[in-house]
Amino acid sequence: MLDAGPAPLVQVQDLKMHFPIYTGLFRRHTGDVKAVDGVSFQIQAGQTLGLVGESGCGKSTVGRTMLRLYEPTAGRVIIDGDDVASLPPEALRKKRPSMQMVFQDPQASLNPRMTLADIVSEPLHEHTDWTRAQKLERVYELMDQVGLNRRFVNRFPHEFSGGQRQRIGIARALALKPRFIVCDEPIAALDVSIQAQVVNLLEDLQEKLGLTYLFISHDLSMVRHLAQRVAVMYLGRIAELSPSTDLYSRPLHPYAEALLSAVNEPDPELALRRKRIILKGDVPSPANPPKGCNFCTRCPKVMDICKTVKPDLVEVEPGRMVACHLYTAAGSTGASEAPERKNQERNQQGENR
Amino acid sequence: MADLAASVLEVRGLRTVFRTRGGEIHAVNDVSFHLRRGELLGVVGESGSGKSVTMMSLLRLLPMPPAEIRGGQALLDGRDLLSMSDEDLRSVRGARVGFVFQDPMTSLNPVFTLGNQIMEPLIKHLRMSKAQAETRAVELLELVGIPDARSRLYQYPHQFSGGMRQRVMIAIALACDPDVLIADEPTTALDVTIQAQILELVQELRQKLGMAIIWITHDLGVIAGIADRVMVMYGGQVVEQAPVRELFANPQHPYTRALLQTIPRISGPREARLKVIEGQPPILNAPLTACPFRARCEFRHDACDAANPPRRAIDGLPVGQGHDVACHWHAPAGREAAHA
Amino acid sequence: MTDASSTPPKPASQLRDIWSQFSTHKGALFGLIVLGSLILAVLIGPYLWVPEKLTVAEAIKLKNQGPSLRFPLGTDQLGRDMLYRMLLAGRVSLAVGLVAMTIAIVFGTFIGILAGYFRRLDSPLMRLTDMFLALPLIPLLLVMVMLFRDRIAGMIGPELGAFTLIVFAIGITSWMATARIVRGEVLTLKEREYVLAARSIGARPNRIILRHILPNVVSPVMVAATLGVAEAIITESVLSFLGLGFPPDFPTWGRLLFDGLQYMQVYPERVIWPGLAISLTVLSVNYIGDGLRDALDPRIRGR
Amino acid sequence: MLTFTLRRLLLAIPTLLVISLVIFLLVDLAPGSPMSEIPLTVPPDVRQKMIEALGADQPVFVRYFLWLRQFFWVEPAYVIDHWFGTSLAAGEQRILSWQSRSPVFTIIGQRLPQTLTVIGTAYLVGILIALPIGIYSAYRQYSLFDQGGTLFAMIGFSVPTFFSGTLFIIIFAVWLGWFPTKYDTQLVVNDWESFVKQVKQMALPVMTLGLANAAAISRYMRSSMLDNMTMDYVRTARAKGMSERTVVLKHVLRNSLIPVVTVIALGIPSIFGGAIITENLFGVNGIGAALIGAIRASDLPMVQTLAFIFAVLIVLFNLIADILYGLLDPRIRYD
Amino acid sequence: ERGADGEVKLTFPQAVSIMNPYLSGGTKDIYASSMVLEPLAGLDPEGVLIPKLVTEIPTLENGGVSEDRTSITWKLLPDLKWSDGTPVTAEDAVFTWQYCTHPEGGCSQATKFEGVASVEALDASTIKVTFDGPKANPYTAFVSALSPVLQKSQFESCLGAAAPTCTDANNMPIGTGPFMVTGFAVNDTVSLAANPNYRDPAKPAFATAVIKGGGDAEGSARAVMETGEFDYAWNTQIPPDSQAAMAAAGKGQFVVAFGTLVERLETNTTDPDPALPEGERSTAKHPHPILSDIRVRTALSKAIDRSILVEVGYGAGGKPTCNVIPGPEGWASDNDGCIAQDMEGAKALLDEAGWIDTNGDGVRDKDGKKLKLLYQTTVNPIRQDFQALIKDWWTELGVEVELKAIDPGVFFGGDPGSPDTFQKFYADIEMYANNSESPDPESYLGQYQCKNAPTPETQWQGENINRFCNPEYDALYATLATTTDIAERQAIAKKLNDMVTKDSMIVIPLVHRGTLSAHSLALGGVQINAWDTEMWNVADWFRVK
Ligand SMILES: Nc1ncnc2c1ncn2[C@@H]1O[C@H](COP(=O)(O)OP(=O)(O)OP(=O)(O)O)[C@@H](O)[C@H]1O
Ligand SMILES: Nc1ncnc2c1ncn2[C@@H]1O[C@H](COP(=O)(O)OP(=O)(O)OP(=O)(O)O)[C@@H](O)[C@H]1O
Ligand SMILES: [Mg+2]
Ligand SMILES: [Mg+2]
Repeated sequence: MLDAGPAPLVQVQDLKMHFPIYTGLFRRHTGDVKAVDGVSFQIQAGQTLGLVGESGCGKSTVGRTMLRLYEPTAGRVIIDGDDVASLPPEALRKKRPSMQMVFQDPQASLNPRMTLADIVSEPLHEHTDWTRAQKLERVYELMDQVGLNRRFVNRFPHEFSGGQRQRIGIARALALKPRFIVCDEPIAALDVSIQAQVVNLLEDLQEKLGLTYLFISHDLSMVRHLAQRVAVMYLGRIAELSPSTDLYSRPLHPYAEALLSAVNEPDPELALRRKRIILKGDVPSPANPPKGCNFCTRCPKVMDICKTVKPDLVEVEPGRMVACHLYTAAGSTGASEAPERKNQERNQQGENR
Repeated sequence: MADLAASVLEVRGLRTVFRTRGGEIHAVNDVSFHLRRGELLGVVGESGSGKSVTMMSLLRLLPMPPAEIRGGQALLDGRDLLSMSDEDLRSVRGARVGFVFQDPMTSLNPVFTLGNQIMEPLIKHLRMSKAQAETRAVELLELVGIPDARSRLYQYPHQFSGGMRQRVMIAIALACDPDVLIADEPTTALDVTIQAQILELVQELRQKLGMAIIWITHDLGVIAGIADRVMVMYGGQVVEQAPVRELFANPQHPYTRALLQTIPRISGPREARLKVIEGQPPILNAPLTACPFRARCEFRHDACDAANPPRRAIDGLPVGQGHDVACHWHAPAGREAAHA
Repeated sequence: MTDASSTPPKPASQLRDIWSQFSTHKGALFGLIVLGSLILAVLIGPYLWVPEKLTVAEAIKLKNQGPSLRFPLGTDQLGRDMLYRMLLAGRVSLAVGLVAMTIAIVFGTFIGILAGYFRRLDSPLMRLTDMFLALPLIPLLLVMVMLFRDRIAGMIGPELGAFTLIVFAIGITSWMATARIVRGEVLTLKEREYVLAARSIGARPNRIILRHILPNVVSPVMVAATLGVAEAIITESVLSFLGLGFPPDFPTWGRLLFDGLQYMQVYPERVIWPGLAISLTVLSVNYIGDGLRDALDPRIRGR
Repeated sequence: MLTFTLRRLLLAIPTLLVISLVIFLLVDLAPGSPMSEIPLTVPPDVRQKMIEALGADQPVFVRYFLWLRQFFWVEPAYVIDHWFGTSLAAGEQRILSWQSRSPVFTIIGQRLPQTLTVIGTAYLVGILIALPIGIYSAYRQYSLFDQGGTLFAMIGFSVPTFFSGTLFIIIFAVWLGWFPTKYDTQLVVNDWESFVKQVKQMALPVMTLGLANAAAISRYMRSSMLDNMTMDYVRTARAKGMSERTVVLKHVLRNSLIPVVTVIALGIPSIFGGAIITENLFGVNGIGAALIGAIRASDLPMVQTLAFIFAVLIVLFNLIADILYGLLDPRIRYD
Repeated sequence: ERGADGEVKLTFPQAVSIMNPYLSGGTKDIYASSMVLEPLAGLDPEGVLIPKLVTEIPTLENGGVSEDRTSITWKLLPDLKWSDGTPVTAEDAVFTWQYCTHPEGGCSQATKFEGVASVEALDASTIKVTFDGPKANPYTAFVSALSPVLQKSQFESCLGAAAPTCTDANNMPIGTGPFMVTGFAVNDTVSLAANPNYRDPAKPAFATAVIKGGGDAEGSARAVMETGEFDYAWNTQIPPDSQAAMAAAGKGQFVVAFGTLVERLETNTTDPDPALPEGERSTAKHPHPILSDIRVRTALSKAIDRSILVEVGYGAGGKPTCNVIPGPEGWASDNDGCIAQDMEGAKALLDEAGWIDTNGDGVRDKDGKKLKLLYQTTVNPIRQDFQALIKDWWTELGVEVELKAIDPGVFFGGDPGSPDTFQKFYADIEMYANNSESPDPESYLGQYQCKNAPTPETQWQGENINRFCNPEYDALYATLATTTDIAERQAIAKKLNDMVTKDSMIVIPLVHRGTLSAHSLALGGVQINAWDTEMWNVADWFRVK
């Protein structure tokens, strides 16, 4: 699964996105919100990378910066051979059809004053010089593809259900036949029964069109369902990047562990048996992250070194990358011992239920 | 855990409609349920099924017009909330029934300090002095797990994270030690770690204060974790109602079954494909004369078009007490069937 | 759900939709009817209601008459038929009010959008707005008239020249409020997710502004427009009063109102007619604006 | 907040300098001369002498820099001398009005009290009328009261003050004889009787202007209230068992006032700018009347100084409005 | 008895700017200051000289005026005191002369001292004014409210360039008049109190006086006639209908005084065509293509019914006239040929001049050129009514008329940069009013000399608006300046008047206007005066009980 393709379609190298903070009399640049602070990963063509993490950890920013909706502070984003992060404006515009985005809130990402036809054909207006009829034909085709009734062309976004709205968003993203789509929490705002529809649709499309996804979500079970590999983010950095089966069965990073333990199982029997790690302490501000490991303020297994030295994301097991001193400190051999130690310490700082 | 005999809240035959320019919307149709002291009743159902409207109707919190309560009773310790005077109702709101709304981001007034907003009901209902109210407000904030509560009292909502705001909303709802707490999707907008913190808190409070809770959510995982009893709503009515284990083990209504199947799991084998409930939710522009779920139901038959099925008990207990369902179809019993 | 067999509809004209929603708004219809009849009246009225030809001496004997069959709105201090003058005046006033308001709104919206959308333009444009707010209006108008009146009059004749100049002068001195409001709206609108979505598909700024931002600032602009009409009509009368407006034999509602003031006590109807006309215009524009705002919002439409 | 304020104030200086130059050139370029009020019987050569005596024949930039110097150095020095008995401004020429040969600031000083009391009161009265109307209109949207409020506002907008003012004079002064039509600027309020007199003479101009102000503000208030009425926190307040009074007058009002207060603040410079027509009509010789008189007489130093002070006020109140926004709305921070 | 009648309240539609008439030409300022500052002699309502600060009017007969008319000697009243109690001396008059003739002072009454070679104090109470040649009318300096005597000690430091800086002196001058200034709010209110040192111990009857300025004629009139808030309102020019309505309230009365103010049409004898290059437009280089013909000018005059104009605009405050000098008696020509409207005669004249409506569009034409005129005036309701009426008559005559109204500040401002000044006259016809400031119209008639035509070279300054140029007129005018015999002077003046009116129709006089003022019925002693300030006898005003 890991080595699905020889050359990855998407490569992100040390991506940084700092939002400047200006203060003082002359609006001096006095600091940055380090929303994304050195993130690297790659996605093979036709695969899905899941990106999870708590609210505000920088997931959306990663997605948006990759598509140059924000100007990245540093780093490279190579999509299909071009470094998107440094393309000149016109070339970037030309590049856009190959990379698209599905937004978190289907309501907010659709202009309430435009009809479905307008919305879906907008990319066509920008990037093709087709006739009206051709465009309309393509719109219908897309509607069929995402499962929207052709009779809905003249409806406005508010006349659709949430799931249908998200389909419109997907149809818009598909209009120019992209190869790579960033799905920024495409299901977070939806009803459970509709979530499944959208996820299935994404899967079907991937199969049919060979799409590559970056799937951002905080719904861990959905990510597990969709993604081959998963990156867990915390405060602008990747804490762990592992194949999803490995991650879900045996998370390595303490934060990934806490995150997974917090998921509720829809089964009363299981729910009773599950052990949750409830994190204590406040989430630090991304404008002023802790000096060492980002997670050291809340980590149940914090060590002294965590407070001073930033751990690097290193491969601790084949295909599994973790940024944690528990593993790096011990070197590659220590990796296998770590889980044991983890279990012993659980009762000391994390709360066990 | 629950005392079977005493119900704090009893709702009978509630009907709420919205009059809009495009005609009437029958959002709540003949909803009846009850809530026992100390019990946590989970309410699930798809978006637009009338969960929020039902609960807001109880306290007449809907904007009227366009909303109109067409009938029913909501007895709080025997007194009907729907017919009492505005003045009496105000003394119930916040004092005996606490309400936590769906969206924590907008439910707090952005221009008043939290202290002010927490103290308001204390001063009004418990006639506390300002100093007393302040002490109590600090207690409440500590109760919901906000550190450094005293200085937080003078902060504004935007200075709090979403999870903290939700906790503040809970603190406000709890301020006067209400008998009933209605929580409308309090954790939907939050991410899992914060959600976990809040669930933790609610369980703790329930044990400490012994109040009854109605918990609305989409997340069956949450229900599974904390509810005593579950009520499933669809198309503005209650379609199934059962103790939590019973419901997960033996879902009766096709909607409930479908719902349980759509959710991917965090453990166990990965589903090849998620189950979906095909079709659209019903348009509630007229009183129901047939089963609202019939268009999407895999077990649909003639009876479904002929009449809206009444709720019937399936375990011998009276309707509302044990497991009941509103469906013409009789499901085979057992957990396996649910996961078929 | 997908029903491919039925023939899908063509994208429909939104205009009809907008109209059908508009026509259900009672106030808007009232406004449209009133404004429509006012416009119709001033356009064709002067052809239908031609006052009798009187010599000066005859007319003077008939001065300051009250309403009668012969003079439905009475006569003025020179014995001229007030109805006829009101109709003629309406042409100018309505045209000035509507056109000047349009100029102010268009210009204000333009500046507001530029300032709101392009960070770099924000500060300079807002300072420009401050400056226009701070400039004393009358010297500004005096200068404009001095510099341009004869030139424009030479090009397109004194009356059209005066019209162009006045409309332009009023427009150019009353766009600031609109610009401020629009800028504020745009600042929040441009952070909307659908604007981001448009950028992600590679839409150019002009398209984003036209399709995504502009339609969403209608509502505040409508309010400004309503106020703009009234202001333009009144400003015109002040301009005429200062000798910067139309030639003196060119009645306008504002001028009739102003002239009538001297006679208010003796012949109150002299001020009532033009006052009524201005108020009706403003009121109807207000209601039309309300209706239009609702009609343009698809979320309200169809409900 | 403080740094924000300081930064804006610093930025305001170049802005204001540009504005002052533009005003100067504009006023200078405008046709008309300080001699227009002089009777035709005064022959041209005498007029020419008079213009020379005013210094009005100097090149425009000489006059501009003279004015700058007088405004920013001589006048402040004069004030300092006045307070501390120093003699910084000794022998320096203050800004003199061409029309009256009096120092412009003396004239402004004489006129400010009238302007502030009359126009300020009118503004206040307008607000006090407008707020309840706006609030109640929104609370009972589409009720009879609301429709009436709309009509009132529209009439308030569309009826110019010269019309309403004259109407009030005829009704209240001529027919009823309740109030005087001419404002006595020399009246000193020192006992009950003179106070009553003051109130009476303020009645008509205040009514005229108040009507116009109330109309606009009530509309803002109404739409702002409507926006906030449907907010979630209103429901929260109701769910807490708060009375309608508390809900509307505390929770909704406080939020609705944020934009309205800034609108009100932005309108304040217009108080100083005076209400030209109203002041003229009632003989309230305030700043507005001074400005229009000076413009008519092409009294450049006077026009320039007033217009510049007005510009300062506009820039200042824009800043104040922004700051108020920040104070009223805890979500907004400026640093 | 002095001060027995309380307060007298006056209102002016234009507020008082300054109390020093030498620094302002504004009538409002001159009238207000005349209650405080006094000249040596004034004029009564008949235009006759009356002594003010002097024992008698100097004449040839009593030897006050020298035989050769090169000097005049005034004798001050004995024991005359300034309001601050110091004696008035001849030195004050000498100083006043120096003050006004200082080259940097910008004195607005400099003409009053024109031709004055020196002013000397022969002794403490004798003032000798010497002219630089024989002066036909020696009563200019120190006569009428335009040239009062200033107190030397107060104004000593205010000579020349320093004049405008003496704010206190300019606003609160010390005078000899019945009142003295106690408070001055610029462009607003003047507060006055009876002068304790006034020469007549029984006067004035009022203890205090107030002049409130601002508003409009309408409001001033109303404050006297309807609400009774004020006792006297100067310049209440309102429509005749309103006059009648206000008078009906029974609180006050309108009074009118006729001087020499004439509302007239000025014809442009030069071509104002915008197509001409700047600098040649409206100059003698190009005669007017239409108005150069006297028949056209005459026809335009004949078509007008002046009595209707009076009825519409002025009522009792105006009379039809055909003269630029309509008074006083003796100086006015008996020319009244234009009073009766003669439309047919006018048409015939145009026909004769070759202006015929060839294409039947109602507008006469000649050689393919339409008879079209641009007619401008200032913004003023009455003038706009006049414009409308005259346009009607001229349209009937077959003349196309375009109207224009200009802000008075611009029209009379004389800004050479503006195209709209009356001197530039970028129009065919313009209408305004002008008058002679003294009963003797010598300087007034001087306007029409060739050399006074405004041209680009003179920065468009000049009083000969019509660019009228008639050597005969100039020659006759020259004799007027040297003629001393009154009857002879009057004859010449009439002749000159006729030369610009009925003989040439360069000026088309319309209405002889009076100044209309209003006073409360409770105010006694008011005698309105067109030749001097209306407050000339304010010392005699009293409260009617
Ligand atoms: N335009 C911006 N200017 C300044 N800070 C920003 C901006 N956009 C995002 N941030 C900050 O960057 C951090 C990361 O934000 P981001 O939206 O990427 O979080 P997220 O992981 O997507 O959270 P969520 O799950 O709530 O969507 C946050 O602290 C946010 O406040
Ligand atoms: N103000 C309103 N006007 C008209 N219809 C309304 C209004 N509020 C709610 N409804 C309708 O009432 C029905 C029930 O809505 P309700 O908010 O109770 O759903 P819900 O079950 O709470 O859904 P969700 O899970 O999305 O919160 C919906 O069909 C909705 O469209
Ligand atoms: Mg996000
Ligand atoms: Mg809900």
